[in-house]
Amino acid sequence: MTKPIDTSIYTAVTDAIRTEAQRILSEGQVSAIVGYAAARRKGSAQPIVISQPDDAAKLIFTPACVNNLAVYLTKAKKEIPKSGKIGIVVKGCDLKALSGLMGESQLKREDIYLIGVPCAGVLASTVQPATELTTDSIAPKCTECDAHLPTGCDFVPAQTPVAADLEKKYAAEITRLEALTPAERWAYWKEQFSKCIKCYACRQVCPFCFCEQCLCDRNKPQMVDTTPRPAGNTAWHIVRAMHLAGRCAGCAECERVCPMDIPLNLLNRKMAKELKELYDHEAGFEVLDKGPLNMFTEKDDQSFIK
Amino acid sequence: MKKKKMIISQETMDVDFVRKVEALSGTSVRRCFQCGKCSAGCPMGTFMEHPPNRVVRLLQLGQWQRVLAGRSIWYCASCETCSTRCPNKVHLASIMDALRKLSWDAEGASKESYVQLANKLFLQNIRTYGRQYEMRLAAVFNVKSGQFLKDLMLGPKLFAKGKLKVFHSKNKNMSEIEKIFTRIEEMRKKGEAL
Amino acid sequence: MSRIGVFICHCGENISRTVDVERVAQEVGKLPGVAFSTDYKYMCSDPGQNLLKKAIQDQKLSHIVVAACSPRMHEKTFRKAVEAAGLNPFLCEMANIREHCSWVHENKEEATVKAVEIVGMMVERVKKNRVLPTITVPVTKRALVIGGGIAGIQAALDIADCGHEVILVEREPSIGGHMAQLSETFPTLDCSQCIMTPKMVDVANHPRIKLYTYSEIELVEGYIGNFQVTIKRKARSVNEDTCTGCGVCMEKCPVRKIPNKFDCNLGMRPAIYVPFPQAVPNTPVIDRENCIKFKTGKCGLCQKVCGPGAVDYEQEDSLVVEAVGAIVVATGFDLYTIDEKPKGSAIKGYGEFGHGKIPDVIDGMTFERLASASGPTGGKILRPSDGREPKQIVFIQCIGSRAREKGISYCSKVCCMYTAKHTMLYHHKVHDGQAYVFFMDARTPGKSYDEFWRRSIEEEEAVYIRGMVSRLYQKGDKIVVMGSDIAVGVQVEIEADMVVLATAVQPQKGADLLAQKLGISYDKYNFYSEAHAKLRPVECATAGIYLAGACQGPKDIPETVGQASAAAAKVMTLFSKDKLEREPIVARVKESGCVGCFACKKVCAYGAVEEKEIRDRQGNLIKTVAFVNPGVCAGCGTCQATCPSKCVELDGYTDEQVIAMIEAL
Amino acid sequence: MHSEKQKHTFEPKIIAFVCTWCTYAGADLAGTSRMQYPSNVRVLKFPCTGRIDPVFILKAFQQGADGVLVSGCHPGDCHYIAGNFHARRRFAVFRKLLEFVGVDLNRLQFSWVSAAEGGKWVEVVTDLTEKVRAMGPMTEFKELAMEEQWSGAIDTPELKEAYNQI
Amino acid sequence: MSKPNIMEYSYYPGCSLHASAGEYDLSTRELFKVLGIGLTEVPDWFCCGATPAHNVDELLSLSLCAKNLELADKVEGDLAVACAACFSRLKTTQHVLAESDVKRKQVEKAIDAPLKLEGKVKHLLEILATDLGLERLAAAVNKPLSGLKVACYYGCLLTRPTDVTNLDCVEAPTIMERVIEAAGATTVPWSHRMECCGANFTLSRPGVVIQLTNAILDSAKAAGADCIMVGCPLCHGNLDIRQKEIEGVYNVEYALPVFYLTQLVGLATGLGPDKLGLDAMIVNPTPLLKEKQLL
Repeated sequence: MTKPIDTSIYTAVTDAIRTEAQRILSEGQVSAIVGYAAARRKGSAQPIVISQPDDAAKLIFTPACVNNLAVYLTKAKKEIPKSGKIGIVVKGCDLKALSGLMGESQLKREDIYLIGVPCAGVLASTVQPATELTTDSIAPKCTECDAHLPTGCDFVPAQTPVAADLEKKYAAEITRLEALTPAERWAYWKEQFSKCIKCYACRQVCPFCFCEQCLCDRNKPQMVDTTPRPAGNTAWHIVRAMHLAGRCAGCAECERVCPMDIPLNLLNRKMAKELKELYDHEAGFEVLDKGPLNMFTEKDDQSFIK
Repeated sequence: MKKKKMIISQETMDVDFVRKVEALSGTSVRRCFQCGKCSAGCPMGTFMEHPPNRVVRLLQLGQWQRVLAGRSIWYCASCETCSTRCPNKVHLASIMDALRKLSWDAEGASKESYVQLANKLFLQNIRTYGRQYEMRLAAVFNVKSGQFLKDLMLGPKLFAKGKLKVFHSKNKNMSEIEKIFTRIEEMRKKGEAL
Repeated sequence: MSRIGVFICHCGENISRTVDVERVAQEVGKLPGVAFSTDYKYMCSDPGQNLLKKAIQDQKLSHIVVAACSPRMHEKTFRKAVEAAGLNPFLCEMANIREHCSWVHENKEEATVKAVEIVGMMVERVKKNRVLPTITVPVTKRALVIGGGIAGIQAALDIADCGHEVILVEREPSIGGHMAQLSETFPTLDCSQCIMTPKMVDVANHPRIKLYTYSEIELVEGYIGNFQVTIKRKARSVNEDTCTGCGVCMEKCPVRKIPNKFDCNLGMRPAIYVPFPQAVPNTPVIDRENCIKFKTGKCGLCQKVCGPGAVDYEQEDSLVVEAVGAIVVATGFDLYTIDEKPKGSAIKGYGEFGHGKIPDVIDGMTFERLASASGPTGGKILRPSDGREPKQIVFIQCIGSRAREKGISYCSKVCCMYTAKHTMLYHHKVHDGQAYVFFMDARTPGKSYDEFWRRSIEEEEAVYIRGMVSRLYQKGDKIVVMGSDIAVGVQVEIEADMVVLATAVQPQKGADLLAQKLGISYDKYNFYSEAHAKLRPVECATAGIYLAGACQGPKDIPETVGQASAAAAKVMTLFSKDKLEREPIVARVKESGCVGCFACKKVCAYGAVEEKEIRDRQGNLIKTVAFVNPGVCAGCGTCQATCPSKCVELDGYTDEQVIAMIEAL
Repeated sequence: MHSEKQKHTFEPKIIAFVCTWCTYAGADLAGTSRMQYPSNVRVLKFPCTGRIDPVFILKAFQQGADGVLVSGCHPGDCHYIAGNFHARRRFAVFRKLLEFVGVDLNRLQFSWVSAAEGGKWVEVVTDLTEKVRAMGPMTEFKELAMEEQWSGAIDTPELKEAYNQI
Repeated sequence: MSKPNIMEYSYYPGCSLHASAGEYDLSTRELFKVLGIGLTEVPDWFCCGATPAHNVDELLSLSLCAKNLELADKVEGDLAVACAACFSRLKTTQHVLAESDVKRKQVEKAIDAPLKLEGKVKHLLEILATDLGLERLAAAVNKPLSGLKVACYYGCLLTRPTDVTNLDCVEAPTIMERVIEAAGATTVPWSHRMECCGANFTLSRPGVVIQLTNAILDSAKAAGADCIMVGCPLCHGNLDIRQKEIEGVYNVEYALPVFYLTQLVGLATGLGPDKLGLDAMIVNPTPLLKEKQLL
């Protein structure tokens, strides 16, 4: 049963963002703000960097504001001024990524002005941008969201999002796959990975793929086949999932940008599930000294070790 | 008595009594470090309310009344297993001897009467006859302990086998045994011996 | 193009019995890059090694693989031989075809095939081996000793006696530590001060010991052989150089009733004071919190009476920097108190013992001061409440210790013995008194220790009662002790005049903060962690830092002194060479690729990874990257496996080498 | 007697990644004690299990290994204080990932083998060899390597049609 | 009396041997006659006081034993003692009085005689195994006890207290085994060789004795013994006389004849049942001995 999701607060949120942006830019608290603006297609949104108080009116927040803007503070920093504090509009899921990046010394809290947005959900990448947000059109990642209201920000609009009770899409799919035999799972992933054209869009969009040289691009030695062939593609996705384990905050940008529709976030969610079960780790707003795979306790599970 | 709270002070710890036990037994009570080996090997341990180690422990605390009030000391079989195996050379069998002696001196606060009766009769027999005559000992014991029918089945059989002799002659030197008894009594009266 | 030489050893018949060595040599000879391959009866013998050296020269070999026994057996041998022949030793690898092949397989065909593959893998590996120069680190031959108790004193004296300069830093105004407070010492009952003070004087007079008392460690930088230590010298208000120690200032000071910490607050001292008469240095310090001059600006009596004019109210805290090559940490212990602890503290106090509110319930150290001839009572055991001599005294062991619920699960190790000692001291001083001890176990492992304990019972007539005390409470001027004797199985009640608690040994307050400055690890109680519980008990995992005494865990005096000398020996081993040489199996960071996520730093157990700023010529910060200090790195490679972009590599075990081996399969 | 040993149709390739201080030494001990075990295993020595990158396991499977063993010091015995603890977490997670993409975890064994456990080394290696032998060759990665197409299987009728028209 | 005796001993039989343990006395005298060992009974000996005396009155116990030692001194030869309890008491007395001057003076006063404590007190086992020697003993055997599986029961007082009786190792003695093996018998290893039978509680607390003695019989039976050999009349009393009763209480069947050591050794030297007092045994040994062709 398709049900609409209440996004009525988004207008008020947009207004609040604009006011705040205008204020901090004019007061000189920040030198620029990364946020969302309307794009050409009706109802669509795109990232924008503004540095003039007057441009604050360009900022919006709508169900089409899917992108995780965190990536603009690190490797996609080209259009952002080198000095001064930067403001950024963040949904809960995006804030988790920022916290992760801070924990990995890629960002400093004091360099950022966080404008948190109360968010009831955004649209799936598969639907038209002007579509109404419903239990069907909502992005799969939003079905598992536990961070509708970011905390610890410098500014959050006063609105409270109404969280709909949704069927958890990834959890359901993980459960389905886990019930299969190894051979069946292998067949599933073989088919998925065989679609891969190794465009590396997933890598490009991921806030955590900030390595200057990716392991999978290395030639001396060649750990992973770099040509877009099934063996190398499979290895790439396994290495990617492993390197994101304990770090990925679940923004699902990889999956959104994949031109071949490979369910990449499924791997990331599976890893997150395991880390929760094994080490009670969940990506959150808190900046951690050490990620779950950079630490240990003496009592860690070792039932799999002979 | 056993469960009663123990109030410990220099007054309640009767060190003099313990010293007496040590003098009689020729062994140190304080040496015991309560390893429990004596109780572990005691054949009579299961019959005692204070196992052997606890008897010593109570002495260490000067709580001899608790020991004498119980049956434990009268259930010691004098098998010497404890003394043989004690890692601290505490001669517990001798301590038991001393405690029984002192128990008699203290006019037997103990509940155990049968063993005491048997012992008393045994010694009386020696004083009277110089030697021990089992038939007489058993008969008198049964009468005095009110168990007229005890071991009734054994009697005739033993008699038939010649194991119980009814008639016996006294030693020729009987006066000497009486002298030993009286001399010891005198020494004790004068405080020359414990 | 590499010219690899492969040498197959027969090991007598140990290898050749099940491995066709000639065939292995032949097969391996065909591999690309292999210029020479041969087999020999005993490669490790002199003729074998000569064969190797000769082949290197004659055949101009660039890399060597010796297929023989386990590298754990002879890797050093062959690397030395290779070095003698002019090659870098790390261009030689061993293929283990004995322990891992000929000895564990019986089928000659199988074993031969496996041997060929093992050697083949090592051939591929050795191609990727790089020249690794031995790492040398300069060593500053001066040592820092932190803590002036018996551990620090012993370590300092040993190192200084060996000819090296020592900086000894002590937080208190005098060295001596807890041992100076003790009355007598077990198991010999010799007077603590009698054996302690000569050592303190030795420290004061030693030409190679620089003593900083009333000082604390502020900052520690550098690494093994090359530490820079900043020391804060707190303002003493008395000039150490000019003060003669005459003591007139102390006599004239109008403030006299300040409880003396050294006497566990039983005795009183003036505001300008030395903690005890035998203090080293014998220079007083002004307690600015209680000094009238500092509080009101009036008085100034001490300055007026001071002949040499040593009193200086203007003195300020100062910082000194010392360069040292090694650090001995000897910060000692503190005693647990039964007082109420702050809410949320992992350590709890004893409400059932009155939270320290019953005046005649004291701890072991207070008893030491009472029993000490130089103590506040002149060696008389007297009750703090009314000064009466206690006739019934109860000692209780394991207060805090072995009490998980109270927050400490370890055994404090010294209490059994010092309680036995206390009962003896008490019996010697109060002939008509009676001592009782409540205990759970008597733990007396040590030379003459059990005999000592037994003596307290058998000769000194202490009554030991096995069982813990449930509660203490004041009743009139008595303290009711509610215990049990578990050997008898009854409750026991004693009305005591005084109760002495054997409270747990804990690390000094602030031990964790010092550890953080030093970069050494500590356990959940703040005891410092040794590098290996059995084989490296006096070294920290952080190279160049050593442990002595109770800062590592509860210890008695003999053990402390032993460990202090051991730590000194470790320091001397380090100082025996001008340069520290070490195997070059260490991690290196490829700075161009490093993005500074510091995952490597997070997993490094040795603190070898530092943050390094890369700047352009104008001095602008380009980025911050990881830097592995080769003097500290132990070479485990955990950083490399953790680094997502593999920008840190462990020399000798690089990804290239590993992948080459896997690909050789 | 080994001549009578049963000939197997399939001999698996097993790669063992081990630490030098415990498991490598344990394997040495098995040798000095002349214990016997299948000759299928190839040992790669590392200073510590902490150095073992999950990518190596992947690489080993890709290179044709039918089984992989990772073995190091028991918890608390690490020569490098905590390398094995880090490795334990890393592999606990990595094996879950492999399992999820369809690798049969019976081919991947982790163990603690100390320098004193020559017998355990033999047992671990023998068990893994026999288990993998019974499972047959690891074909998954080999098949992938055989596939040459660049992307996307042409298996839908529409695609086939489009392809044929070119 | 054709040959002169090779050894001479004074002899302290003790009260039991003159009463319930008559067969021990008889077999001892007969065996020693065969072996050429002279026994002269100490005239007018008294009871040693046994366990009851030392239990409650050590001084009395010491005095009685000292008196007997004094009497024995008047007879030539070391003192041979048959009863383990008497043996233990006499030895203990010698030991205690040698150690404690205080007690020695008290005892001298009690018996009104000076103490010499020089004469040696020996149990029969010691005489057979050491003084006579196992070789000579074996030589006297003309009817070896082949096939007879004997459980040697030491009880408490042959070896204890430690450092006092010095008969053999206090925890693992072998003297009884050595003696009876010299007579051709087989011995069985068993667990309860030295456990207490309850001894003097036989009168006051028979329930205790029954429990303890049952454990001993059970252990001997389980070890495959045909019979038990003892050197103490108190033990014998409990094991033999109470055996039927115990079988009744525990509903078991032991049928283990309990021999005195002199009875079995005597049998091996060819002495007849009448000279060994076999008919006095409560558990009838005849079927066993017939089966083993020893009668």
